[in-house]
Amino acid sequence: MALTKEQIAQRIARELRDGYYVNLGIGIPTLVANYIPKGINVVLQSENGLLGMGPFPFEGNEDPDLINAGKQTITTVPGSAFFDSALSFGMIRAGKVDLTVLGAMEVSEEGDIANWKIPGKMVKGMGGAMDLVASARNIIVAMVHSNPKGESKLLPKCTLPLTGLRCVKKIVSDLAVLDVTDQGFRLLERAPGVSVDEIRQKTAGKLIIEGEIPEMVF
Amino acid sequence: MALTKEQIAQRIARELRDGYYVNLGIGIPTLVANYIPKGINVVLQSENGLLGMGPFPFEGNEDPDLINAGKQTITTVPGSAFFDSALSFGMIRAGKVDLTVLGAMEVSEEGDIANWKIPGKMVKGMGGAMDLVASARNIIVAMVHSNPKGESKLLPKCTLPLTGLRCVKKIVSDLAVLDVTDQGFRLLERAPGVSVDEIRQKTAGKLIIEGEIPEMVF
Amino acid sequence: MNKVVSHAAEAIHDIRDGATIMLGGFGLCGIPENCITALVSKGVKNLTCISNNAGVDDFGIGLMLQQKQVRKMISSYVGENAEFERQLLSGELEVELIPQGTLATRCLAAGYGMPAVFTPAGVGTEVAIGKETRNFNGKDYLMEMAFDADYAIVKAWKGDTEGNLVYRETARNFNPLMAMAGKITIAEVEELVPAGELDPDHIHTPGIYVHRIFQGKDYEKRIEQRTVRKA
Amino acid sequence: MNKVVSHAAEAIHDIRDGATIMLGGFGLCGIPENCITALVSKGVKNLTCISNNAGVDDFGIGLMLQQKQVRKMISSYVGENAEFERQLLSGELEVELIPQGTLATRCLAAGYGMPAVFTPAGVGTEVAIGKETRNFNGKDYLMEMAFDADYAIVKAWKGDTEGNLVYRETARNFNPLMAMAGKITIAEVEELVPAGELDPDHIHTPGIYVHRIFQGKDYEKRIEQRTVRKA
Repeated sequence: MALTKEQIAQRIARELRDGYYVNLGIGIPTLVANYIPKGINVVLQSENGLLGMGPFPFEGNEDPDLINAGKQTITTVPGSAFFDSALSFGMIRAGKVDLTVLGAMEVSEEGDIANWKIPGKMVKGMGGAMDLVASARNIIVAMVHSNPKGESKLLPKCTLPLTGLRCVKKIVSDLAVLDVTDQGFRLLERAPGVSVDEIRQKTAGKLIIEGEIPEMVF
Repeated sequence: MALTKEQIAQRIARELRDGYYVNLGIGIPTLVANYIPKGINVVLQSENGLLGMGPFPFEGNEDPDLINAGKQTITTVPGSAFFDSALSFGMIRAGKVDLTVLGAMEVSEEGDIANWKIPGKMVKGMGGAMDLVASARNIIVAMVHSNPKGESKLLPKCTLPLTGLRCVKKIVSDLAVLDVTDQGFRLLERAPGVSVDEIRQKTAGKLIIEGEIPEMVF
Repeated sequence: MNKVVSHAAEAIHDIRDGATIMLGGFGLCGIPENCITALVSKGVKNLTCISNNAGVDDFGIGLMLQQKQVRKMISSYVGENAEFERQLLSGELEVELIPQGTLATRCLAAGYGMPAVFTPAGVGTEVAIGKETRNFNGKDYLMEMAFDADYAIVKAWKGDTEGNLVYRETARNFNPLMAMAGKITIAEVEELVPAGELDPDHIHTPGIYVHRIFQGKDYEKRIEQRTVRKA
Repeated sequence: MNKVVSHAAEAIHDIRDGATIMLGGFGLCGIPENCITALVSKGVKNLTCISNNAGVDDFGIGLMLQQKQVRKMISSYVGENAEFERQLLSGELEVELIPQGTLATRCLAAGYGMPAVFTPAGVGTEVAIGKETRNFNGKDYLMEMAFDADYAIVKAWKGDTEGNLVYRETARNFNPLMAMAGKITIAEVEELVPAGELDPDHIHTPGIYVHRIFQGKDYEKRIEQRTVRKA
């Protein structure tokens, strides 16, 4: 069984370490905040200018001055700090954010990522994605392994316009967990009930399979 | 009669315009604050991180956290703001400070300035002087026309290590007010009782004298 | 010298057709609502607008787009605006997309008098086309130029008569950066106080960067994505 | 993860001989007094210190100079220190003089992940020797590199357990810049409060930049130039 979005988020949450500063992109990455393991304290960064992002407000407590990078109303946790957008991307560029989680349309076996533009469609802009992928020390991509037509999104080379070069370190897809290495995608774990063969079939880029590949447990 | 230090400061103060942001260097420039013309409001910048510097505190009110660039205890005026040293030099570099007044050991007819280092003597450092002279839009130098040996300090070329190139716009010395132009020092005013001849004699750099040169009035 | 003007129309009175204007805000958060309304009323045209987003159809910069006042938009994300899309596809509107951090840093560079800055954002992408790439310590960076804008229009929470500004929460975003970057900077504030009322340790934008200031009115502060959790 | 340590000795425990250390402060204003005392007690040697000034003979970095702990000083102004002069003339101490704004901006660059910045300070002077000069819009600038320091040691007025810092008056100076620039940043504060007590709109240094924090004690806050006016 392929992982649900929630399970992808849950699996990514296991990568969190105590004391991490984390930037979570829009979509599946946002869900990671719901699965932070007990005993682990992470601080969420929102690139519009906040460290210490909390959950959505209770109804009636929405504050128009307090939003996240997805323009959603949010709250803060104790010990939060506000700052301007230059400092926000400055701390990202300086490698102070320990982990960035974001979605992708395509990832190449060299770690290139495409997630901002589809030729022929209205281009909305890259927002902070190019800054994040070029600057973050550690990037995990949350994505589905294949597009609706069944074509692999883990490719030898990206076909879509790039967001960044050689920056993705790890992928958690609906089928597998993979590291991006100098030799290609290294398969680390597979979704419950998903065979190595299926992953091999659905990964167009170079795939490294060594030894027994454990099944994820939820 | 050559001007006193106070008169040099007083003459420079006449260059102030309402709304100016002004950085005053150590020494004679500091005295300019005592002669701000009535009806004119200027804001003093101290490059260690303050806009809105006030006078020295009354005895007993000294605050060790509140000093100027000369490390003297000071006060603030209403509407002041504190900031870090990068923003302080940022606003100088961006041309937001309207006028910088500083001292000099030598000025060349092209507007070069030397005021930080004497070969053979212990070098204390340039502090913010190089940033100020390279960045300020409008620099007035307060200086004495000749050194104690009677040698001119307004030269064709500086002999001391430079602080900055082609940056001085105006000089108020103990003998004269001069603009630094593409053609050299242009004599604008002379100190009371000081002859044009004396100024000519004591100015080693190219001196432009056109028409009647008025005497300063105090 | 008095920086205080009485209302938005006075603050923007000298903005002419063809001007380059920075507008603070992220999404609809912290946008200069009063000045946008005044710009629409004034009908000034052919503007180049530098702003992280382009508003929505009926709010923010979207109101200026409706009146076809904008010739070129320089933004990082312009997704929430159907009229924007129509004008873009019809060729009436030009758009230059810039990574968000690059947009912020090019404002910072202008405010700090730095002609150019280096950022890795966009290396190897179409954003890098025509730009100098330079390697430092084994990593590639693009050289990006400081912005050069005629006006910056920002929104702060509080301001004083010296032009000092304080922002609230994430409504800060691009506002202090653009305030530093404009040749003429106009600030609208929710509350204008006499000089001396703001704590000098808490100023986000020192008044030296602000040329005109006024107390705005009737702030709508529209919420773009209202998200809540169950009690 | 707990950033709070109990005292200066614990905060600096892993600083080794030969380390590069940034120390905040301007003159004797806003200097990390507790950490300096701890560095003297520890006796760590052969340090490269980046600090705007070098203290006075018997206070601030001067205390470290007395113990001959500093191999190289990177500063903008070092004038108030006779022992400094003696070591410099005898060749025991190396000094690199940097314009004050360049010093500040090279810290900023490190904190913002910018490998290099451009400044006109020092163009045409001996400071420019060996540096790339580049013309933008008719004006020459030097390319100056971001600092790369093992530790930054700063002093703030208040701090919280998340490492957020607030400075007071002109004791801010280089402290927030160096706090951003260190690979490991140590902050000593006059008052350490629980997370949530500082207003998030008033934070000068977000905690992400701070690795260790403690409440200092016995601050002397010596005044270098006591100037007063008559009542």
